[in-house]
Amino acid sequence: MTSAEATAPGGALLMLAILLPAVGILASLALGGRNAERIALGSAPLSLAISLAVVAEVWRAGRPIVYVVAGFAPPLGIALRADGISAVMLVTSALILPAAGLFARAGFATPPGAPEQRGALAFWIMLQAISAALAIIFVSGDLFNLYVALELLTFAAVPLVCVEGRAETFAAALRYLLFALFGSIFYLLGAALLYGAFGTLDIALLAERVRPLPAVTAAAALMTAGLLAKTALFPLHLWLPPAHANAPAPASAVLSGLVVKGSFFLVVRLWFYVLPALPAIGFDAILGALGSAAVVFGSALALMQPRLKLLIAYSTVAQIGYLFLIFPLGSGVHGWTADGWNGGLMQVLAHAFAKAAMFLAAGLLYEALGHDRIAKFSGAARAMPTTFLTLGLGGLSLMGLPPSGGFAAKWLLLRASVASGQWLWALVLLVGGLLAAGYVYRILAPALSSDPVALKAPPRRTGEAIALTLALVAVALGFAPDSFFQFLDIGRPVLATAGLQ
Amino acid sequence: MSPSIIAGFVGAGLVGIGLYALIVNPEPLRKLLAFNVIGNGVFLVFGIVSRRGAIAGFPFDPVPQAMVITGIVVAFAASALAVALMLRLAEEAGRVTLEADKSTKPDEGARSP
Amino acid sequence: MTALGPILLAASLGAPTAFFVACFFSRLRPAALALQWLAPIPALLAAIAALASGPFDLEAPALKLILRLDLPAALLLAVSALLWIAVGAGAFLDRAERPEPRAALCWLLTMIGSLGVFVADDLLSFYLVYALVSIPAYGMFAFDPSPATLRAGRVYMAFAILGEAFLLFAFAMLAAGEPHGSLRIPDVVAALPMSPWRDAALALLVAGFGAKMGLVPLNGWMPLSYAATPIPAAAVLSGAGVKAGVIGLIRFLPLGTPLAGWGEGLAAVGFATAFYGVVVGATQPNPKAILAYSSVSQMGVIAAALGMALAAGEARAPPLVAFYAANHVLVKGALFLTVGAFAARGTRATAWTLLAVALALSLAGLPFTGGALAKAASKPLFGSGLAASLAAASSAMSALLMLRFVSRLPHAGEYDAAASPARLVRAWPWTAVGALLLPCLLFPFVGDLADALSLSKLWEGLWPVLAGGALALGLARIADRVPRIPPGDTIVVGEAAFDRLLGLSALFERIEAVFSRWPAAGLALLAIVLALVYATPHVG
Amino acid sequence: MTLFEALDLGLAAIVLGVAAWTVAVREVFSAVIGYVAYGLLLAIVWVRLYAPDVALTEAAIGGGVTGVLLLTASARLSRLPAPDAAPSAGLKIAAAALAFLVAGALAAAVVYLPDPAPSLAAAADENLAATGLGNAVTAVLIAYRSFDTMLEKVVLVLAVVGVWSVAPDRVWGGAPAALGPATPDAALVFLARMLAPIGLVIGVQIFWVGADEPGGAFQGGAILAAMWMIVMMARLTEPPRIGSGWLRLGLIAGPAIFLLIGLAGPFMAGSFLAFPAGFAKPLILFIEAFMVLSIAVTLPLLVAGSPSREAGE
Repeated sequence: MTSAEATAPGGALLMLAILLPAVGILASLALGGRNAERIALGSAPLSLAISLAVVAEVWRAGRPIVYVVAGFAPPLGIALRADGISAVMLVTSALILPAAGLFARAGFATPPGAPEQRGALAFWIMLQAISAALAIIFVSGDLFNLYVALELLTFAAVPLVCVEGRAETFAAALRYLLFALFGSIFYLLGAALLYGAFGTLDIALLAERVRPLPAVTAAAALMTAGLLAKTALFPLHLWLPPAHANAPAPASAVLSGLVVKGSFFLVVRLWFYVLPALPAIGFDAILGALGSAAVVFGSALALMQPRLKLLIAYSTVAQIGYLFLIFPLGSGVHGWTADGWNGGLMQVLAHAFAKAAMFLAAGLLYEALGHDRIAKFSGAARAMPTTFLTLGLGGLSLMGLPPSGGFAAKWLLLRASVASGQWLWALVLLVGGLLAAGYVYRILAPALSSDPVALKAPPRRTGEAIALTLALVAVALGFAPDSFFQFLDIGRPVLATAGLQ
Repeated sequence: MSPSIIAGFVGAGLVGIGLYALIVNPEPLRKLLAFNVIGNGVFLVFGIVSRRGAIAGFPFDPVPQAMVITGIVVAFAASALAVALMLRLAEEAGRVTLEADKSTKPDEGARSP
Repeated sequence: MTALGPILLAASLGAPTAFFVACFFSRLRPAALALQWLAPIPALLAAIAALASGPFDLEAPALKLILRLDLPAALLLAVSALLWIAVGAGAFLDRAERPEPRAALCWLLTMIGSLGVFVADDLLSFYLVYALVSIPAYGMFAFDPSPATLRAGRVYMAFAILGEAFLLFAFAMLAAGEPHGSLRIPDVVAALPMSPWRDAALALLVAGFGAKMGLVPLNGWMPLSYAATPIPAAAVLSGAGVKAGVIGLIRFLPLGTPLAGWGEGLAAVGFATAFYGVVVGATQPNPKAILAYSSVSQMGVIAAALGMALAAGEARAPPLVAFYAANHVLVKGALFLTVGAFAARGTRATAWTLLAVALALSLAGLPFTGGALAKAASKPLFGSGLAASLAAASSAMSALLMLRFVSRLPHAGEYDAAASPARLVRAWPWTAVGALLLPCLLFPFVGDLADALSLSKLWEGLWPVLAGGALALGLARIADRVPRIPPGDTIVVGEAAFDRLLGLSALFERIEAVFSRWPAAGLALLAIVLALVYATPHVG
Repeated sequence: MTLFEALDLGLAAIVLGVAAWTVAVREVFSAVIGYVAYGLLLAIVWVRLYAPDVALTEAAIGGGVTGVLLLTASARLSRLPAPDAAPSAGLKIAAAALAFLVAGALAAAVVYLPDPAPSLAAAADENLAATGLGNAVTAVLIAYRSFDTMLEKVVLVLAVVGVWSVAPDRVWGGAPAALGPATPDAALVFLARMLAPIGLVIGVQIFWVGADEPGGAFQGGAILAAMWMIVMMARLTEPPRIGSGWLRLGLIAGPAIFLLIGLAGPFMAGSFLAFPAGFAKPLILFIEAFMVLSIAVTLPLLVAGSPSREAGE
């Protein structure tokens, strides 16, 4: 890759993936009322089609596809690039966002003829903004452009937390916003230093130019730490449980399933794509250790939560921890690197679908029972079998039992840690699985008993179907064929590193 | 000492001052102020980078300056959103705090979509 | 046969899966539930085909599935499928007595797993079916909200999940130790003796499968669960389900290569379990708990036999051990039905009692029963030294325990979950006779029937039974002075340890209290920046 | 030490001192006042760094609009009880130590940036002709990295929706609270009447010259926004209803026109957001005109905050 890089066939798809929701935001605000919902849901199939077309193009080309924006190639201009992981993440977001949207129609629909409603307009606009921000995060090749996208993501996510307008949701949203700003300013500072050292923020050009300098060290540390704050990696998770547990169910599904993956994706981009030339042994150890602490700590706290949504939120804290095992297990050039890399990415996908399904199911339970106290779930599974099946299948993936994406991820990570002799991570994976089994058992066991239960409202059939579908995708990921992992590898800069060593 | 080195120390100093305030000041509005101070420090770093990029006939590199302008706008938008949240929280809860208490948990009586 | 075999193999998993899927369509559900006892028929046919024509396998790369049926697996698959069919028919044919749909779904899932463990031939498929035979079984007994059942369910689940974790870790080591990246069980096991992770992997394998078999000290869940389980479920779980652990050890122990230390160690654990099960079982009043301890004891004998084979590098062990286990499948299944039959009839009819005694003593090797053949099959593995004496002694102890069981049978109706569907009660004599005689049909595949029926062999089988009878008479005299050991024995220790572990929750809450405050989180963020600066190399 | 160096050092000391005072002072209100002063000082620093465009932006946003935003907020929040106890001395020391270390690492990283410094100045200069612009910063914003700028405008729109979305349901569609007191200071009213027309002219002028001289759409728009805010603070006009269709059109006009012309790019110039040769400058000015409008509408709305009066009031 050089500065003379040119737009690839199909590259315009990347731009479309971003512009479609961007146009949607503007149109939704201008037209207002019911139109926001119509635009958000109407554009969803298009969005999915675009992301599938990106997958097809990347698969066909066998290497990343590029789009040079505005005709100015990097370093002066901005290029978009989609590799295997970008394409897969685009599809993931194009599946989960409409699922949450369809689910949310029950709570955020504007009746025909009714005046515009606050919650509805905000929800549908923010949903599209998340779509746009994630699309940029997945395909942009410029670190400053990514900064703007990160902020866009935050500004879209924060109002979703408090869209119900209760005092505690405002507190949670404010906490989220301020801590996220704390994180993004560090990211921006790192970007400034990188530009100062190399005169570009283009990922491909930086990868060629990066060499060990004080500015690079400082930039790497600042950007990583800032992104960790936005990903809520332990001990920087203070904002996540209140925000994710207080948001309405479809918003929680998006926040937990997708939004935290956005900043994680950038940590991966930073270390595997921008800085692969840096030997990062100590760095890997720190991220692995923090991830391990998150697994144990988050799972243990999930075990103690009295309410379902908080339990699921702390489970997210734990599952985020697994993601960071990709750094000690997926970096370098070893026989086991591919397993670690694939396992980490599979965990991203499996958790996205499983957690979104579980938050939606929690929302359905809340509607039907009027509460989400786990102790009072006795017998509920007989009244709402589909909802609990969803929780069970999602839980299956969280525990890492087969068949599920969670199992595939755990198996690959475990193999990598055994083969690399890094026993600590293997132990963390196993202990985390046991603790996850504990908290999933806590949800399901009382619910499965034959006690009588009274529902306040019958469960929504469509809602149940949407949640179950997401859970089934999480399960189906366990059957991902080898070609899927080959696709994930497209554009992974391992060969460049191999040349260096 | 060149202006850019001096500005470098000012930038680093502002970041340090802002970080300290962001951590120890309990009031959210003061935290927001601190965030803006850090932001200014960061922008100054961009400014130094721009100034260092001077070439013959061009006293600065325009790209970092453009980034600063974008950054200032984004930071302002963040401040506006944070202020709106604080004012609304004050209206609803009678106080504005970032420390979690037990009420920040969903329970019966709360509306759900 | 070569073409038919793989098709039957696929159908042996496909048929139960199809029934399971059909349950999710409301129009098909009634029929699927009523007829689900037919689901294991392809498995039975596949097993017969394999017995008749030798092993065959099936690869389905799209599903990442490799199946294989060889002699040991075919023996176990045949009897397990029969048990699932017989008990399933009895439990599901009557609409009124059928388990509720959720339990029935769990029944089907467990069936898939139970049949699957005998045919799965790669690590991932095996792990999947092993999880199926372990985890959904929870739903076959634990939906009842009584505290005892809830406790049994909790303990069962804890052991199941712990066993899964052990095995997953072991499988990861097996996979890492195989140089060519193959996940087939024979390949990874062949590479195991040379693997750098050999000892850790073996320890985890024994712990994982041992938890399923109830080897001491991982035995506590068995009596608790079986005491709480309805008769039909207990029959299939104790008969077929537990054999997942046996086939696991048979498949995963590198039996062709002598491994010093490991064989002796496993044998020691096995014998300890064999005697421990009898001693604790003899103190139990509940006939179902006695049967559970008998299972513990019998699985101990199997572990001991495998241990001896491992120590000797005995590659012929798998079919012999499998036959021993196959006999246990039939007899233990029939014995649980016996409890149900006696609980329902409360009868003293001599013929019934005699049949029950014969069935019970089959486990001790009573001549002219399948048990005698099982002893004959396992005998070569124990050789002629201390191990042979211990094996004979364990037979005597089994006789003692089983006589104790028969003596408690009239009280069967006093305990919860002892009721059995009427159909199973009516058919009990036939199932009992079948369990006694069927092994004779299978024995020719592993040994010489005429030799096993010779006079000397008959005496070898008879004296431990007589000795056990004498012991039983002695025990009957001191019966009221025997201390009562709570069912689940060591589990009390485990639960206490678990409670102490819960004390850690206070620690985690303190950590959360610290880091959920802004200043601490802010400081942590700065500390992370500095740590990363420190850890990342600068100026070279 | 030359005079300039001494002045620079003095300026640096003052900026740091004011920043420290802002952080340390007891009352929030004083802190905000300090912050405004500090924003203006920073503008001078930017001038010294040869960044007049940034200086203009910093003065308009950092000193001006953000100042008004924070002042209004502090006035409304000052009536509340103090939320939390101040942190312990140990914590303060730890925070100071870590903040100092991070700042030190940052300073080291800046001082040891490689020489000669990499720069895109030459590349920016070379391509300037193609855009027809004279101001390279404007060229970066509207041509080379126009994608960033477009996104930034979407961020602004999103921030407006976010700010509105925290309102109570019943006031949705209504207007934000008035920016000034019920009876505004007579001097302020006079100032507003005098300043607004002049500001209008200056704002448009800054936008217009921005193509070649320091200035541009954002700076011009910000000055117009400030004028509208002064007029609102003097209660010469009131914040508009958020349900108004015109208002919304004004909000999205800038990014929407930018997007539309960007979408025409592939057909006219081979790429999204690219301009056909020869038409670059008129198209850029066309886009910028709408952006000025949107910025002038957006910034005051962000300062005015959530609606608080029902639509009928």
